[in-house]
Amino acid sequence: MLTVWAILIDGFIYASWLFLVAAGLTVIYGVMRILNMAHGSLYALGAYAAASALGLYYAGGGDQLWMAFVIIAVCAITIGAITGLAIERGLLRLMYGRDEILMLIITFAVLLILEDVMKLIWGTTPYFAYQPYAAMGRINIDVLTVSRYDLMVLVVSIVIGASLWFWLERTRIGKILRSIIHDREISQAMGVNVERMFTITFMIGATLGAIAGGITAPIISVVPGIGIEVIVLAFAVVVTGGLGSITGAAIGAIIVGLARATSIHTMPELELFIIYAVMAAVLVFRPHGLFGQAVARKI
Amino acid sequence: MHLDKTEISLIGVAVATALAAQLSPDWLVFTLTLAISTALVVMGVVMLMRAGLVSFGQGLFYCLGGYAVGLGGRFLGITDALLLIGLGVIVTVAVAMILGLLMTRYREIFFAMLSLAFSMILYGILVKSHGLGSTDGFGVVDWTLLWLESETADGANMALLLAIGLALTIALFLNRYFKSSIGLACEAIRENEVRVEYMGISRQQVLYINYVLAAAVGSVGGSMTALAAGHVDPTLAYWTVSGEFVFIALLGGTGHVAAPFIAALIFTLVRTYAVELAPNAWQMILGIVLLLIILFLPKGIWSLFTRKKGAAS
Amino acid sequence: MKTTQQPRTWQHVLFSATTSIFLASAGLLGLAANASAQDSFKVGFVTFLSGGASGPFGVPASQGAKLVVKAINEGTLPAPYDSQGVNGLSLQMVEVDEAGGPTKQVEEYRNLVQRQNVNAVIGYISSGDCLAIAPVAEEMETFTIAFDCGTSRMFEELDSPKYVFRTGLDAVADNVGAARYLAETHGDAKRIAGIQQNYAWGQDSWQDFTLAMEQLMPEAEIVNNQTPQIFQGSYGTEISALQTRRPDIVHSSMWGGDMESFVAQANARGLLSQATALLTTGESGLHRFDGQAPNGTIIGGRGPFGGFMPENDLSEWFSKAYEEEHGIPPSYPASKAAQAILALKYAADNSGADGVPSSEQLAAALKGAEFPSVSGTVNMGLSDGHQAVQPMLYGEYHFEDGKAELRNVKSYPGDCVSAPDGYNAQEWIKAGFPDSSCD
Amino acid sequence: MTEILKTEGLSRYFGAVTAAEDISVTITAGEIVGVIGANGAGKTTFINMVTGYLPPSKGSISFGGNPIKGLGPRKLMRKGLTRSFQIPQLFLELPVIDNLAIALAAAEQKQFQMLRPVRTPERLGSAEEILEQMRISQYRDEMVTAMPQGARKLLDIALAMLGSPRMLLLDEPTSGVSLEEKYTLMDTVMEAVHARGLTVLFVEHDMEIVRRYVTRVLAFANGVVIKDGPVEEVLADTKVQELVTGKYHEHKNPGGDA
Repeated sequence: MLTVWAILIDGFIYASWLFLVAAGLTVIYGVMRILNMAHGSLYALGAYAAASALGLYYAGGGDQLWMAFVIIAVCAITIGAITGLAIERGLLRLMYGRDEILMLIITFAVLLILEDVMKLIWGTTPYFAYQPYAAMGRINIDVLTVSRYDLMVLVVSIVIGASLWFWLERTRIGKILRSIIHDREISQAMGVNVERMFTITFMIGATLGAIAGGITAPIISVVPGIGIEVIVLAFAVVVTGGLGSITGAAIGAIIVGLARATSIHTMPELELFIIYAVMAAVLVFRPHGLFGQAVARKI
Repeated sequence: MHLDKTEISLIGVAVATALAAQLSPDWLVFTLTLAISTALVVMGVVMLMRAGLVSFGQGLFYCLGGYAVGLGGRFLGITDALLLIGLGVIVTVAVAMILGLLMTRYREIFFAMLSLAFSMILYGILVKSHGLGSTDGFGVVDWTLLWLESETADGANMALLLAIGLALTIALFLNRYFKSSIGLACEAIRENEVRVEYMGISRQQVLYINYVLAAAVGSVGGSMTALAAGHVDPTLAYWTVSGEFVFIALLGGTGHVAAPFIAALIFTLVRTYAVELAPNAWQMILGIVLLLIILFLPKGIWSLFTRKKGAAS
Repeated sequence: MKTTQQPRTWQHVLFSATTSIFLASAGLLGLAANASAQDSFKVGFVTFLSGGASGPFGVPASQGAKLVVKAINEGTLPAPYDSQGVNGLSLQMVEVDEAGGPTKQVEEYRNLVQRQNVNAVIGYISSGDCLAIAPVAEEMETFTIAFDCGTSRMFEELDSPKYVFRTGLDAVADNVGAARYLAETHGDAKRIAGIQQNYAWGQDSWQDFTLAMEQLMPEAEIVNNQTPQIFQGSYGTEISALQTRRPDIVHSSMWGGDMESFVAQANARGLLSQATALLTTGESGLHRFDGQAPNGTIIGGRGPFGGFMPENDLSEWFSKAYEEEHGIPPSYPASKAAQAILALKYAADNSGADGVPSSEQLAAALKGAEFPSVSGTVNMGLSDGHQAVQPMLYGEYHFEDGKAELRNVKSYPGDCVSAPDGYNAQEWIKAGFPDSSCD
Repeated sequence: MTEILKTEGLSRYFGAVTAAEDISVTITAGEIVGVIGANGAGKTTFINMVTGYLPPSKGSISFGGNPIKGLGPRKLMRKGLTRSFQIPQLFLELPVIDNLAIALAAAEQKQFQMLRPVRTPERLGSAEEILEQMRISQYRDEMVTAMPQGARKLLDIALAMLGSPRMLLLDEPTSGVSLEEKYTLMDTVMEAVHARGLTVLFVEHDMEIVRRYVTRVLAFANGVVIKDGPVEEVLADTKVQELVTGKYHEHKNPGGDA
């Protein structure tokens, strides 16, 4: 029974983190049809920015928890929005209309470049901003403990998911975006400024990636290469859920999170396969993921 | 059977390379061997690309080929290089024939991601195989080629000659393949699947044959890498390695069988010098090169050779 | 058909021409490098400069090596290394990134030896790279020192090595040492769990550790072992899984950022107040934990390195110089890299060569040698004189008033933690450590 | 006069939407049948169902007396039933000659050949012949992307003719083509059709063209065939005028939409 509770708690906590990481990826794909491989680098950028700023703050004698969150939010949003804007305006804009797969490869090139840029800025020494994580303490349930920070990630994840849903389904911009998703050419013909919408979407997606990194920074030690590790995981989640669907990303994250938690608690040696196995199994039965839709060709 | 001009040129280049290698320093011989082996795998990626599919999991077959050589030598006592390569091809074809049933139903990003998933599953299995050295991998036994021993002083040269021989055979085959009915059917599928079906061609069957052949070619590349490097490890199946193959395929372009070879050689040399000159920024150099290629040579380096043709028409 | 065939002929001419120019120029480059006269000794230094292993290992190692190389060329090392240069030659270091996997490393190794014409190669943190490089080094007859990689298979798979040396201990010593330390200090521990990165190093470490525990603490029960992905970073689920098994001891061979993250998370989640962590590579975090590891956490440094360095002229010099330059005391990878460079200087100075020593001369000088180093005297006593025998040390982490220190340090002599020649390491442990002496 | 195509009660629903309802039609070999109807009347749905692109929800189809419901485009093509498309379905990045060569190879069932070039002298000859017939020989070595819309339409129809079909369904052969070109295009197509003795069913919006080339007309409205008969009779029908042609005349040039 203990194990069942532990699986549920861990599964949902991990799922919330996965969703944070994957949300930006799926938003960008949904609107722009770009599977952004550099998403992991934005995650890493957010993590580095937050970790180094937190390091400065604590080294300067700061010890306010709320201030730490302000720092994380400000750093992540700033760096995410700026980098997102730079990538979209400086590069992707030149390439719109090309194959989806070519866009994937372009973002792969961006990933390679950003990896080294980060190394040049932050070096290779791990950044370690554990203070907020440690300061928030934990809740004990029998021998199990749950970190309050992890619970906060869960809450943030739900808030972000709900806001994204609200933004896409209930606002004017969301309506425009959905029309772009439905038919780009017709929206353009109806006078929608598709390029501007793309800029906004990419910045938001990039910022989501950076926020995921920033919020993860106090949990982990920030080292070169974390972005590459994260991106495949995020891919697995969005492909399982259905590319471009926020609900899909959420469900995909929960499935992957629970599957992984089950495996770790009961058969730790299977952990490495479980994510890919889930993804492969879902794709076998639903070739476009759980919430994905095939696009028919016009004849 | 008479040879067309491309075939004569391919044979000529192969012979020239083999002769030039006799005068080249050893490191270049080795680099060339690896570049050729890589080019073979890239050739598989190109075969899929011509059919409109991008595989981020060709490392799966590269790795199977490599491990077949490693395991065949270690546990079955096979030392003949050709037998080992053949073993790799058999295993790979068997795996590809099963996966192909599934993979040919997917396109675009889903094909890319599913191929990545299968490659990573193999990676996971190998990492968990403590008996096979897990991530450390293991050494490949000293091999022979017919009656020749690789252990002799000229082992590197022998590996190169073997690689050239295999590459030439495969290049000659693919040169014909690309111009044949099935080769063109692949391109037709890339261009318009609806029309292909209405022509009475089964997309699934064409893609299946193409997928299995691409896998076999990838396996030969993997086997050759293992024979040359003398070591196999699960990294061969890691997705970034497959990403590298896609990179090289784009670098060369899909226009000609020679393109992957030139691209692989350039890639290897650029990387070798980039690693040396800028050990902290070589990935950035690769990324920038990739972007420049996509921006200015969208059909790869090979388009430099054919540009005039386009301008003339 | 004319339109398509005409360009094809000239494109082939162009293609063949470029290929030949490529080959020829590359060949010339190689020859040109060959021709340059040698008044210096060139050593290739291979370590992680990118990827997750670069921060905790690769870069400190590179910094340690550079520091010693600079001091060698200036002649500012303490005795007996106070002569300038190696065998009178200035020492040049070529650095190469170890990232990219064994196949690429074999290629880079050949580049180093044949194109850059280095006289010796030092390097390799990854065991996979060592396993792939060792036979190539023997084939190419180039003096090569592995400074860090820990696989016990390296010399097992290499019959009668001639050119390959290892100046650090293998991972068996880490884990036998760990079990001995537990038996001595936590003999009452009943429930043992582990968490290892999911790759060869983690699997080997856990295997060696559990085998040694069966011998040394047969009463203790192994309750769980977690194998998270390497560079996973967050270990929430693994920590709960460990907690539900209520362990007394948690053994981990995780290293670098992963190890630090795990410790911080496990501490915050309270796992480390329920159980004591035993970190075989914990020393690299000694000056970075900042109290995030609870006092009493058992840490090792893969031998007498980093914080475990004994006090001697060399180690004092090294710690001081390193701290001056980089602001923190050297961690074990830095000391191990320094030790390998010192081994090279020792071998070159004692090669008896006139001018640049050959690989044969270097190998002959280092084989079976005893040389002073930052870790005390190193005895190349195993694997027919190619593998260092050194004591293994473990201690407890204590953090007070903003300063970290090691307490309750225990040292186990080399013969006590390493399998003697002729034994497979695992067989040796299973047989109850025959022919070992722990006095 | 032998019956070649027969549908009975053919229907297709998309969820609650009825795209085609109870279509029962019999076509005799050698007939040239026009299909008219407003956009969304079910014309393309009908063609899609007959050629196996869209499975019918209900009803039966037979071709040459054999039931063909459930067969895909591939099998139907082998039986001699094929089609062209409103938006030409071509291999844009391949030369025109290769578009034809692969179609010829497929017609010979040689699509899996690996070692022989697809461009055999025989195939090149046949390809040149049909290019000639379609009057698009000048594009022989061009990429399809370099062709104007009218030429693409012709190539699309040429590809459909290469599998030696018995019956051809043309989906709006003149849509997207300028008014001046329409008649030349149709003349060219009909010449090729007559040379091969094909049965043709074609969707058309331009009543002038219908009048000129067709012997019989099916008028579609709201998914139902409202009138089936000789041209003048159908076009004179008041219901047809109200639901099809009247509406049509308000939109003079509706080509290009799906």
